[in-house]
Amino acid sequence: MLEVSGLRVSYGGINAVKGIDFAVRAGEMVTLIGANGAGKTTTLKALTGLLRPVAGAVRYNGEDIVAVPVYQRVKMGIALVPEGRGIFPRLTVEENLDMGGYVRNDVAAIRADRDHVYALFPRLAERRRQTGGTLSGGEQQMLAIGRAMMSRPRLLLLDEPSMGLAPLMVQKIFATIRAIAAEGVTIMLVEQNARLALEVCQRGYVMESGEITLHDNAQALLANPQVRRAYLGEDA
Amino acid sequence: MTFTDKLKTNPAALWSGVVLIACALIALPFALAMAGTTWVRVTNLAILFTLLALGLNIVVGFAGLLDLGYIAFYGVGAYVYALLASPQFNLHLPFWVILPIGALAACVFGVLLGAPTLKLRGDYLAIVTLGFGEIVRIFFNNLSQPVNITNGPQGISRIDPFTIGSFSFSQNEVLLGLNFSGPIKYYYLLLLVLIAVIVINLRLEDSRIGRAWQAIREDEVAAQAMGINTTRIKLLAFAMGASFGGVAGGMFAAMQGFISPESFVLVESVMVLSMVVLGGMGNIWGVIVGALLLSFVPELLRHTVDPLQRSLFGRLIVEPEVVRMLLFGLALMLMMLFRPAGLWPSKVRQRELADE
Amino acid sequence: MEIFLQQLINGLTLGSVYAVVALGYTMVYGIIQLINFAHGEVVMIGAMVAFSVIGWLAANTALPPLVIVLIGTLAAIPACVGVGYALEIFAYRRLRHAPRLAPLITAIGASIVLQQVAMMIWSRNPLGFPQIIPNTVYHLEGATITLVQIAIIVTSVLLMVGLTLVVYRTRLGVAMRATSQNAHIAGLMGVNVNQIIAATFMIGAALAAVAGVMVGSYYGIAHYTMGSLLGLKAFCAAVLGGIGNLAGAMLGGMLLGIVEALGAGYIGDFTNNVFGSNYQDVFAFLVLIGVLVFRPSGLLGERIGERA
Amino acid sequence: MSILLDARDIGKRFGGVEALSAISLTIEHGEIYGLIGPNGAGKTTFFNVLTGVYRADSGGFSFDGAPLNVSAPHQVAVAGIARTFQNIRLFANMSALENVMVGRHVRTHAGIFGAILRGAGTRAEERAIHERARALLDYVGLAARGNEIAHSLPYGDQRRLEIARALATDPKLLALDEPAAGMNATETATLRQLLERIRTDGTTLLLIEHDMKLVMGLCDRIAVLDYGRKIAEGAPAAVRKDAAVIEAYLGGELA
Amino acid sequence: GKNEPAPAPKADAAQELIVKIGHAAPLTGGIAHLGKDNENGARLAIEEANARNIVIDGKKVKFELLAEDDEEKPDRGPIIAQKFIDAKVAGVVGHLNSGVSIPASTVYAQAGIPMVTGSSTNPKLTEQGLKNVFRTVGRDDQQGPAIASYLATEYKPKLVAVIDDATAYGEGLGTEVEKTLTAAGIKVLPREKGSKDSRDWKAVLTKIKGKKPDAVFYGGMDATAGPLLKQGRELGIKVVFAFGDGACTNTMKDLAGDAAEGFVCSQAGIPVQAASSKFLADYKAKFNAEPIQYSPFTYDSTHVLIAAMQKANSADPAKYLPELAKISHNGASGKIEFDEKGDRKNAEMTIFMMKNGKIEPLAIIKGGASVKYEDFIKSAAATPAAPAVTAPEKK
Ligand SMILES: Nc1ncnc2c1ncn2[C@@H]1O[C@H](COP(=O)(O)OP(=O)(O)OP(=O)(O)O)[C@@H](O)[C@H]1O
Ligand SMILES: Nc1ncnc2c1ncn2[C@@H]1O[C@H](COP(=O)(O)OP(=O)(O)OP(=O)(O)O)[C@@H](O)[C@H]1O
Ligand SMILES: [Mg+2]
Ligand SMILES: [Mg+2]
Repeated sequence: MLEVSGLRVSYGGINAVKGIDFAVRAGEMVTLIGANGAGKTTTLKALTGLLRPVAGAVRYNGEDIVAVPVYQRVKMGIALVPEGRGIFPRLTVEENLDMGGYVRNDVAAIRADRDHVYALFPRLAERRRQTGGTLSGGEQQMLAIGRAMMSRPRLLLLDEPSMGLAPLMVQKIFATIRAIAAEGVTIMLVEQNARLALEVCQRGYVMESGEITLHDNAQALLANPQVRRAYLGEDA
Repeated sequence: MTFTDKLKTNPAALWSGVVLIACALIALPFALAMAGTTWVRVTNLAILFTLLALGLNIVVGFAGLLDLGYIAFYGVGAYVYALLASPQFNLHLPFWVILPIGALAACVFGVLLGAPTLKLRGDYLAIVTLGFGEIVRIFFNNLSQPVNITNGPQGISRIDPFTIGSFSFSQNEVLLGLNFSGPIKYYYLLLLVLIAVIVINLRLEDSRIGRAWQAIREDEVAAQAMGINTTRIKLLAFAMGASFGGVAGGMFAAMQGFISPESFVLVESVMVLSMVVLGGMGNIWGVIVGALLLSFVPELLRHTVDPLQRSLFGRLIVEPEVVRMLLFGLALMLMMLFRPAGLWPSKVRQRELADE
Repeated sequence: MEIFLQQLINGLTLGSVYAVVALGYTMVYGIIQLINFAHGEVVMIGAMVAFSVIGWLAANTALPPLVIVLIGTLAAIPACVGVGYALEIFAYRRLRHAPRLAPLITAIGASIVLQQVAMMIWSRNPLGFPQIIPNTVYHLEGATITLVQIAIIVTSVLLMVGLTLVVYRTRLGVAMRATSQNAHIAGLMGVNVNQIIAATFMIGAALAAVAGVMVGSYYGIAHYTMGSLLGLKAFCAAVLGGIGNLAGAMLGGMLLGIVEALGAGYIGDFTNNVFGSNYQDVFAFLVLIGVLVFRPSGLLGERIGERA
Repeated sequence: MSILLDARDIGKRFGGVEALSAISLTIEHGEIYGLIGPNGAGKTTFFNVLTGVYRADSGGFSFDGAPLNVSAPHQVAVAGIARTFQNIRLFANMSALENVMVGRHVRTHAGIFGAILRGAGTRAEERAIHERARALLDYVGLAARGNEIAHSLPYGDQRRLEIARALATDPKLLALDEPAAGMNATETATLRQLLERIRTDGTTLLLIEHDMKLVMGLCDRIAVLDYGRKIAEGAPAAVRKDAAVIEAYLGGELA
Repeated sequence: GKNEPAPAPKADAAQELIVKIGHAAPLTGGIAHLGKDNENGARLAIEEANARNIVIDGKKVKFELLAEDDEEKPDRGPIIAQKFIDAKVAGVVGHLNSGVSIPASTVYAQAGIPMVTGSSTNPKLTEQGLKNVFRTVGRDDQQGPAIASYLATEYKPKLVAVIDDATAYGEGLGTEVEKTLTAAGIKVLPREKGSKDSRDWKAVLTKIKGKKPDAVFYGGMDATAGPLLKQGRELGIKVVFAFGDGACTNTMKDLAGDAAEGFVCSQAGIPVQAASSKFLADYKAKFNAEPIQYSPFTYDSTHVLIAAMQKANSADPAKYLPELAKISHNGASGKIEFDEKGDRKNAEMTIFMMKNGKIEPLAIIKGGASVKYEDFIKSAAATPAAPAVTAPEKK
């Protein structure tokens, strides 16, 4: 479904992503882990078009989408839950969710999906008339995920969805991600909680200073002593 | 290693550079006078506006407070000078007494303006300062009734020039075979003030206060959490900026010999702000470049549009003033479009831009 | 009493003019936090185009006056929309991520250019706006109100209501608001940000065209410098009401108009003529400052719930 | 041990939302006190009230034996409380070193005239600020990154820089809002060492954190908030077994 | 200025004397139209002079006009002045605004260059004691009393409202009008003010309406006076409106429409219509426009300078300045002589009324006495028609 080759992204001369290749098959759950500043967020931004790569190709369903503008990629089914959540601070919770469904026209279905999100995150239902900016960190994260789901994506990119969430909520969100995947949505997950990420995903890529240094299935990575030392906090 | 670092490690080069620049600045008015004394006057006015721009830079560039009424402080300085050194009240105090009074008065106005409004952010502050500037101007324009203080729109004329003993800055004088005209004398005085103001600016920027200004600009909440009394520090910026304006105003009144409220209108505030922004907010050298450029470009156009048209087409196609204004407007746009952070931005502002 | 009523009518009319111009400011400001300082010039272009078209039609056709004015307005709208779009493309688009004050300078540059171009086209002279609508005067409890005044007040209220519906009830509106808060994220939601911003500029410019016709026909004058002061006052009105807020622009405009009228009308009487109508603007600005000191985001401005 | 911070009956509402209701707690000198609870429980709000960003609707604090009367946020720093922010709030375009130097503001004095005249006193103070800032960068492990611009630092480093900047104010109490958020397990372990060292060096810590491993391992005492109320308080071992806490917050612990 | 003759060939340079005359007025901004009008007046005079092949000091003179835009800005005044001085002009016509003329005048004074303004009416300009400053236009304190006494005698008001545009010109004029009226025992309401950009006068007018004055005077330009008059009538103020020269133009008809009918106004000097018909025709022919306001005066100012040079047989300012001070010249705006301050002696003032969309002269006021316009014209016709320019040989 997604094929990335030779992707290079830089910030005004600083190379953040230095020519990486990876692929995600339809219906798969793949995680990208790596230390702070490894280039994970940068990679996701390049996939959504927020950043223009210096070189490389991004194929989505076989089509090279490097030149496709951000808003059209959404229509093609790519959604991102951005790092830092990106809530519209002065739209209400409900309007934020509606924005998620901006590319869709089926009013009834949108309403149904909204109720689905509320069922998933009752806290959002309680706060539906409150503006996004006044939500707590965790509430905003729920909103960002809910909003991304509203576009009915086929490829959902998540950038550190567990960040700032209470343990109970992390469980809930991961369960939700699993459920979303079960509905056939392809998922690419960037996560600091590497253990959790590798537990839910089938495959994983490890990124270090802009390059992909390891790639394996999740179980193998969990067992990899190097990964255990660097990302799972074990003094193996 | 940057250029300045290199200079630091090579004091000989540094000093020869300084001496060279000093010589150039000292010789400049005579060179200009050869092209026409008008260029000396233009330069003087340009320096005056550079002083204003540097003052405003403290408020806008350092502390990040948008001020659209800055010209009011210039006006306060000018009126203080005019009232204390003209037939208006028959007072003729010497300039070295009045200039500090003018600076102080402007400073007080700065605090008066700042105190109630500093909580406002961005464009709201801009509008309030704009209003303040207009209020001050309206008072200049109307305080001829019921008691005549400012002489209203008629303005105050026959203002004393700067004099030290019998040495007057407005008279011609021949010294060592060189003709020191009034404008040339004022040039040297302005240059001295300008150097002082630059030094003050540089030192402020690189100080505890300067860092606090920058911190406030970056993130006010975080700055407060670091124990910075944001209200006080912002007021300080307003007060400092205002005093520079006050000094410039006093010099303007003396050089001009006549002032009226027309010189302190909103457009002038906008012009000074443009100098700061165009040159490169926050960077002293950039601001100077901006001020000089915006002062000289219209004059250069004034001197070139007409002859250029004649030499190109043999006659005037479009009236020169129209072309001048058109080119000026376009120049403003183009310079900003191609150097959005200003012609010579501060490192910090460059980063802010790269950030997006 | 009749004097007071008259002053209220005066203020309301003036306020309506401010309001329509302020709506244009607020639309653009709302979406990209940009003070479109050239907006006043767009109003001027609107007035000038209408001046020419109305003048020509009145001289060369026998159409009824109302139709002529309508055609004039309809001609001014595309002209202004064109100018507004051009401003967005040439003066602002490149600077969307530039430091906040950069577009201010291009706006000033654009104002100068627009003024000079207008001067070349329409001359330096103040132009008498064709007075073709019979200026019927109605009497109301001793006060007078003209047809044009009524038209102005009604139009501005209608425009405000219409715009509010657009912004709060339509997809375009939500997209505008989302773009205004975070353009990158709006893009991630599938919003074509450039298109939305351009649309906003064009709506603002269309409003400016209407305002230009209003001002021209109310005061009977069009001049290439007429936009600056009007633009400035209207911007103050927008800020007073809470910039970015449509109802705020309306309220701010009305309030500013009324404050100016009452200021001019009564300061003298209240201060025993020590201060007079010459302090009208002082009074207006003091009200503005007062409001902002107590409501730092304007009367109806959204207080941004900033979290630490 | 003596009481450093005593919060009594702190209440805070936002419109209809009761973000904090009658929260009382005490923090002792030298301890690490944890504040946990579900998202939206009111933890950050408690910080904001404590540090003067918001004004409490009811209740009050006493700090180091005296009532903490703040009319402006900066006075909190003067009193000796420093904080970090849940969404990092560095001075993004200043260098790491400059960020820490700003932290010294509250403990230094040079004013306008000092800056302009730049006498011996001012110069000595500037030198001291520099040295202290460098030392603090070294302390948090950023010695090599002093000249880098804050916003281009990796996330974890930004967190550490925020701590260094807060420490520069010589706080008695350092309040940290989710310092480990966005860090992986290995990085969190390093952070833990840093926090322990800060405590050993004499600064009391108040910590909001969702990383249970860190909280349980580091804190001496923990308070749990839920819907603006304190639902539990005590030693980590006791809190993690508390039924209400498990129900509201921990869930069936993570694998 | 599109049809300047091409620069003269080099060969003539030996016999030809180039004399530069500066002209400064705002050519951009709110009153640019008046500035251009002034410039046109001067330009016309220069062309006429060149056509007459004047000889000074044995050389054929070619006059050149250096026209500058002073932007209405006081701080541009000295710079433009210096530019003229650097360009070695023999004399200057201008500036338009008193606020610019005053700071510029001291610069001219230092260089000894004469300046003759055709439109700066503020008394202060010539009260500075400078020997080089002249004006061909009346002072505010001549014009104000003229229109005020006309109002007082013709309309016999008991209460007058005075409004101004808060500029040096408008306020100064308003003050003079007020003085004269008060001296005549007429009550004057507290002054009301707008600004030079005011379009909305309703509030001020409503207030005035409540006080029921018998006449309204406004000191300001036509661009503001037009809306004022229009709105005054809309509010139902039926009394007479009077204006100074700034609003004494036909443009008032365009701006105020039918409301314009019947207002009175004054102009310093004799009316444009009364200006020599030759001037009117030439202006129209050359610029394809009607003169707006002060162009007859700048035209005369230019001629006065040239006449003085001819008399002195020198274009050297130091030499011809004394001649300028005692010049007597029949210009487009009547006879021009200067008093010791440099003001125009016995400047005539004309009172106009808007009739059928055109301002028509009603009376000429000179030395405090009022003469009906028709009588003035008759008496003028009695004396042989004044040539536009004094012939140099008449000594
Ligand atoms: N706007 C920017 N300007 C300059 N450099 C940047 C910018 N954003 C990121 N970088 C740099 O690019 C590199 C990759 O950053 P990125 O945000 O992709 O990392 P990440 O893997 O997502 O890290 P984290 O876990 O902290 O989110 C880092 O070195 C970072 O400092
Ligand atoms: N300025 C505000 N206006 C309105 N409501 C607010 C405001 N600030 C906080 N709240 C509300 O108060 C509640 C507590 O928020 P707070 O940020 O303190 O939660 P928290 O415990 O820090 O959560 P998290 O762990 O997710 O950061 C939330 O429901 C939030 O929506
Ligand atoms: Mg990241
Ligand atoms: Mg929180």
